[in-house]
Amino acid sequence: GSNNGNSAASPSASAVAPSPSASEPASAAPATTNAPEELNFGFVGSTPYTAGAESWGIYKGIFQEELAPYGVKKVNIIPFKVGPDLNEAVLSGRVDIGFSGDAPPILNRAAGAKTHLIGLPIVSSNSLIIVKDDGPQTVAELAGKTVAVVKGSIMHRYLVGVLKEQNVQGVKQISIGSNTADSLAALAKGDVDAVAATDALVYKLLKGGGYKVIDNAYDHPDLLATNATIVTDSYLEKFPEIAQAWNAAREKSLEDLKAHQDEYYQFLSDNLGQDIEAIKVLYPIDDISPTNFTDEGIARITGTKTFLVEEKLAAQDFDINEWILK
Amino acid sequence: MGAALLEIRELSKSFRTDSKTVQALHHIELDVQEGEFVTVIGPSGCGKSTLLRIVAGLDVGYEGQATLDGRAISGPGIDKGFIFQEPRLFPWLTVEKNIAADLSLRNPEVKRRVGELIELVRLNGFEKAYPKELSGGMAQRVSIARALLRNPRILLLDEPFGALDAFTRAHMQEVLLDIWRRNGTTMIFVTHDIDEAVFLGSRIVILKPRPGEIRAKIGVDLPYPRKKASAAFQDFRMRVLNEFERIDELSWGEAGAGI
Amino acid sequence: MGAALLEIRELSKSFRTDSKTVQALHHIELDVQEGEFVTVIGPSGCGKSTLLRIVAGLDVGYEGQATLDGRAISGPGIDKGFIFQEPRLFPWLTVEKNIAADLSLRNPEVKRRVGELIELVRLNGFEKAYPKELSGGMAQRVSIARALLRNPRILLLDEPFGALDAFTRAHMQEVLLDIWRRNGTTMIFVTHDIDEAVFLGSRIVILKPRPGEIRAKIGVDLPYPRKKASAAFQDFRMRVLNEFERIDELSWGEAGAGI
Amino acid sequence: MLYETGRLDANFFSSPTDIASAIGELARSGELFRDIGISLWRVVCGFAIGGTLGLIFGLLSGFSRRTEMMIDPLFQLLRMTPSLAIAPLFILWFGFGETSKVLIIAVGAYFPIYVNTVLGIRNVDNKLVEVSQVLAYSRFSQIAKLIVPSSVPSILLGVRLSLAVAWLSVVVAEMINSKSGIGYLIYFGQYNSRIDYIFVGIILFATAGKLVDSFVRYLERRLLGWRDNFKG
Amino acid sequence: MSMRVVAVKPLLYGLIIPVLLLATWQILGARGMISPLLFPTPSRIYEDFHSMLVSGELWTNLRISLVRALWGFLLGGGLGALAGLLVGLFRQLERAIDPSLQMIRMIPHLAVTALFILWFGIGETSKVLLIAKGAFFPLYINTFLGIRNADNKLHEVSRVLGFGFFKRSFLMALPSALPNIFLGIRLSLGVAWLSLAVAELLGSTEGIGYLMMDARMLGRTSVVFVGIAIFAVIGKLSDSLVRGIERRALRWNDTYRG
Ligand SMILES: Nc1ncnc2c1ncn2[C@@H]1O[C@H](COP(=O)(O)OP(=O)(O)OP(=O)(O)O)[C@@H](O)[C@H]1O
Ligand SMILES: Nc1ncnc2c1ncn2[C@@H]1O[C@H](COP(=O)(O)OP(=O)(O)OP(=O)(O)O)[C@@H](O)[C@H]1O
Ligand SMILES: [Mg+2]
Ligand SMILES: [Mg+2]
Repeated sequence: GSNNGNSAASPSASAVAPSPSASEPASAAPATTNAPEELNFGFVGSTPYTAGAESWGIYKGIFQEELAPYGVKKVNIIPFKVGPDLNEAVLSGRVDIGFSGDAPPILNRAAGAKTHLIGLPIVSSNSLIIVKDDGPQTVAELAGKTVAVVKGSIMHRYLVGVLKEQNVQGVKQISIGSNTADSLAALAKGDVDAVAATDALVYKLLKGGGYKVIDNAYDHPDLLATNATIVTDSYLEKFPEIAQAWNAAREKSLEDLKAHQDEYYQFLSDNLGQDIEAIKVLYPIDDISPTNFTDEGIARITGTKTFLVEEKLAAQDFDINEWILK
Repeated sequence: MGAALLEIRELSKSFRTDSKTVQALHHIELDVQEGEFVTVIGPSGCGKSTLLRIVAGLDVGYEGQATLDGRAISGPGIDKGFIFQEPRLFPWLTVEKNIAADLSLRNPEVKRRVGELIELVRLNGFEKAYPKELSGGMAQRVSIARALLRNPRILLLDEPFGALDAFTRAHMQEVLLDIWRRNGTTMIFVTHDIDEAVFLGSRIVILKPRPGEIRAKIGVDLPYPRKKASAAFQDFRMRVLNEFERIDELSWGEAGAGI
Repeated sequence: MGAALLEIRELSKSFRTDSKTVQALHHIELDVQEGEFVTVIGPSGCGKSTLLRIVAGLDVGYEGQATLDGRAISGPGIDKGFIFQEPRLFPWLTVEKNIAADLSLRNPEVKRRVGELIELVRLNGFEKAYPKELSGGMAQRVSIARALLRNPRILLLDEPFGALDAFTRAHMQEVLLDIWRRNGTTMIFVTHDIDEAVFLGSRIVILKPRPGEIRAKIGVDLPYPRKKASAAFQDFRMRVLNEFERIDELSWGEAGAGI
Repeated sequence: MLYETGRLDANFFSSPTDIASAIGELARSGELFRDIGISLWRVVCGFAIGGTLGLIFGLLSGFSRRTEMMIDPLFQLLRMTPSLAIAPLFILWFGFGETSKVLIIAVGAYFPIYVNTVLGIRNVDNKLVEVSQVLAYSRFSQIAKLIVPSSVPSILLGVRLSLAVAWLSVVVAEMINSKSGIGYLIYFGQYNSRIDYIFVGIILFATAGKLVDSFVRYLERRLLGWRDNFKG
Repeated sequence: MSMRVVAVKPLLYGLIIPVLLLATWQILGARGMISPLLFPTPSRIYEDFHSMLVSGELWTNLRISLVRALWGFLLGGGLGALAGLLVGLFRQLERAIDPSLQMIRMIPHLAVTALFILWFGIGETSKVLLIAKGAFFPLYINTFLGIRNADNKLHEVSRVLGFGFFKRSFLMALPSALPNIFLGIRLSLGVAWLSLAVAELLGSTEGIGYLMMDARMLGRTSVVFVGIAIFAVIGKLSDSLVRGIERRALRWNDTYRG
């Protein structure tokens, strides 16, 4: 399910204000002019565009403009339903730059995919545990109960982390269906006692009443997840300056976005089929991280990796610092 | 004689197809008494099969009346046996199972009767053969046996012996007469063979084509068993032939002479 | 007379099925000259159709030899016409299209010939009818027309007139003789009707059943056109009947007498 | 009714009025027709490709035992292969454009026609095959004038199953990089909590099912008037 | 030609193309011309297969999947055949239920998973029912059409012989429809088998479908291919089995044999 990828649209309710970045805009003079004419940007989501500076920039043509001097004539933006779909596209070389929750690219990299990390556009993706009003009231009460969660996702990492933190034993975890709606249906039916999910997916349910959140990752900052932007090595070979070019374009897009906040929210509302109010709660602009890597971000993605390795989900361990494109 | 077993009044039937309408039967009037042996002859395509099918209850949608025992014929029934012009065997059943059809061969009585009938139609040794392994005449004999097994009260036969050689045919005629005499089964027997019609029938109905009408009904008052070589037989034969020949559309010179 | 058109030597054919093996033909020896009219008679199930199918090239897997023009028969071909025992029409084609079969009716020559043949088999008005709208005899006439259209060099007919009434049959016999005389087509004609066999054939082959063997070959030296009523004709008829009757398995007293 | 009495959970069902208003909304924005149009177009293309190939290979395989022995086992293996395995291959070869979507549908549409065509041919009455041999039909005539017409009932059945599979494959095809189409509508609904959209999608699929079926039945009536078969 | 040869020859012919494909794949893979991450070489897949086999993991999951597929097939296929039979025999019934069935037929599995869970939970019921939904239709339609394709001539025979409803169904309609029913069984089995992939998403912790999903998520492509190969091979085997039965059951059929 998408929840695994914790789509780029991964929201947060609080505003963790990132320290303003002091990064320099990309140098104007490109070193190569023979980059492939088309650049394929893939993300996990279900709509043509998603939240974030990348979508906005591509939508507004800022990326196209910035990359044109390098010889890029067209930027394709391609949504994938779930992480594995994006991973396969990356492996087959059909996607050059991938953008999703941190778990899928880590798993892919651990399995041997040749990629590099070029950015952490979001570093505080929330996860939460939702129950029926008459269900377990605290995390501790989950002992001996069944929780639906997508294996290997940020929610999974959060759930395992919380349970460990509070030393709750005997929680049965299962994956249900291809999207969170299926997990929520199991919750409604009473087959599971709780669901580990993300805000966007349960927003409506919560508004409808009858359900409540008993815990969320904001209370455990270590368990917040990041979103990662990766580039394939084969693309890097053809276009070595891609990281700086891309990040420069993103920087510009972010500035533009901040200058047109209402327009941006409207754009998301049109795209995601939700009203502006919900969009503002679910996808606050403050959530978007600066372009530079921050220690907080690196710490969090390392946390995810450690979790995946410890749970024996990742095929092998690797060093995040080596993964980051220098 | 009381009311007839089968009464046909003002019976007309036409087939409508995309291209045209064919009047298959037109104002047919016919009474058949219980225990009668009626033979029907007429040129190819004159409506003999259609008539039989209506009596069997297979074709509805006709005009006029057709009653059996005073009741309108509403559908086929076990009391009316029908031997189709083609064998129509169930290809997935062996000879003996085709004859038994819905009856179980595990019933020893059925088994015995089926065995008898196989003997009667001379198919010993082919009990376990599938229809695709039979010759044309053999298949036809299976379908005859199938109809005979059920001892129907009225038996409708549509050219049952068409694919049989002269001798097998003569044998089957004897078999049929025997059954008729013993069980008093009412027979309506369509044939193309004038000899056969005269040899078997207590009455001969001659149809003429387009529209199918009754040209003549001739009672045959020869005693059974009949001798085909006898003068009286040949007399009747000539009478039937003459009626047949007068059927306008089919009057073509010399051809008839040699029949 | 030179080498025969068709030479059959030591021909045997048996069918193996799950339950048993049937010897359909056994040591058949037969020569047919170009332009001959051979009629074949024999009891039901004796292997007539099988013999014809082998000559047509439909059945292979036999023992012995069958050569046409000195070459072993390897498969069906346009020079050999075949009329099956059942009509076997293509149910999705109308009468005229069934006759034309793979030839196009848009070809005016084909169209004309099809029209002629429809006239010949007396099916005018049914050109556009589908097989399911035909009576048994009508369907059979369509299949005859289909074979005639192709003017084959050798025509194999398996009881072609079985479902026709006496008059239509007589007409079709005339038509066939006419074609034979005009085109010199070699004919092998299976029938159950002894009269028909004598009336048409320049030679009569009598088969006996299980195993199917040739009982007799009788040359008919009566001049055409033959008169069925003539004494000479009746003589021949008796000769054939006697041969037929002697076929051991089928000797059953009185029945034969009346044929 | 059920909905209004509160028996159905509003989180998973939409009331008919909601669905109607969703349809209205989508229709007004023109999205509805665009989605139907684009999915329809994909189905038509995919079906045309898959169906034609299915027919051709079905004919080849049905017609010759040797060909069947060669290709049939492979196709039967492929038929049992989950589309999951095929999707990445398609991305690798054809990218994310219309090509791979249409081809995924084509693969789905291929098998029912293939299998039914083989069956149709193998059910051709041997008696008629003999007639065609005796009339010395050319190989082509034999196919065009005997085999195909007499397997039409089976082939039409294949068409019916194939069209259904083609529609169902739209959902798989539109999983990847789709920005429109009925499958997209359903995903959109699933991932953005718009239950009403899912139901609109379901209704559209059901309607398509009905229409396709009526269409094939119409074809059957037109093409198979010659049959003398059991009418129930 | 002995029976042995007859049985072996088709097998050899059938192996030509798959073997060629596998060989090409292996060679290209070994030379690095196909991404081993996306398409691990056959030998690599075999290694994984072997280790899963030895650990017993494969068999446990396979057994569970087989049982699900079988139940789903029996339930869906059985109901499909029954419905096809009834609808085929009764025109009124056809008018009453066929249109709705045709509509349901077109609803994709993926669109209704949430509803299935809501109604039937995440236990075996919903999985089996989802498979059954898929298996229902091919058998339904094929049985229905098989019956409607029955020769009217034989139907008339059954009427003349006074067959009642049951005899008409079982002695006339059903045997006539057999060739189609067998095809329906083959198609339904295929669908049942493939539906596992979706069904085992519904809260499963075991089964081949689950194994594949899981492996795909974690980037263990060779395990995904083990699953694919198992699907394909078992699917093909079950198909061949049905065809074997079909050949025996349809011995009476005089049809074109290619
Ligand atoms: N189902 C049908 N649809 C249309 N026309 C039909 C149908 N059945 C019979 N006919 C027509 O009705 C007429 C009479 O047919 P029928 O089968 O009764 O003839 P018949 O006397 O049995 O001929 P035959 O001796 O050749 O069997 C024919 O002209 C035929 O074309
Ligand atoms: N395909 C087959 N499989 C098995 N046995 C067969 C097959 N075809 C014919 N036979 C057997 O061969 C014998 C001869 O059959 P054939 O059809 O040649 O007889 P026929 O002389 O044409 O008889 P009829 O006059 O009844 O048509 C029969 O005993 C029949 O059972
Ligand atoms: Mg008739
Ligand atoms: Mg014969």
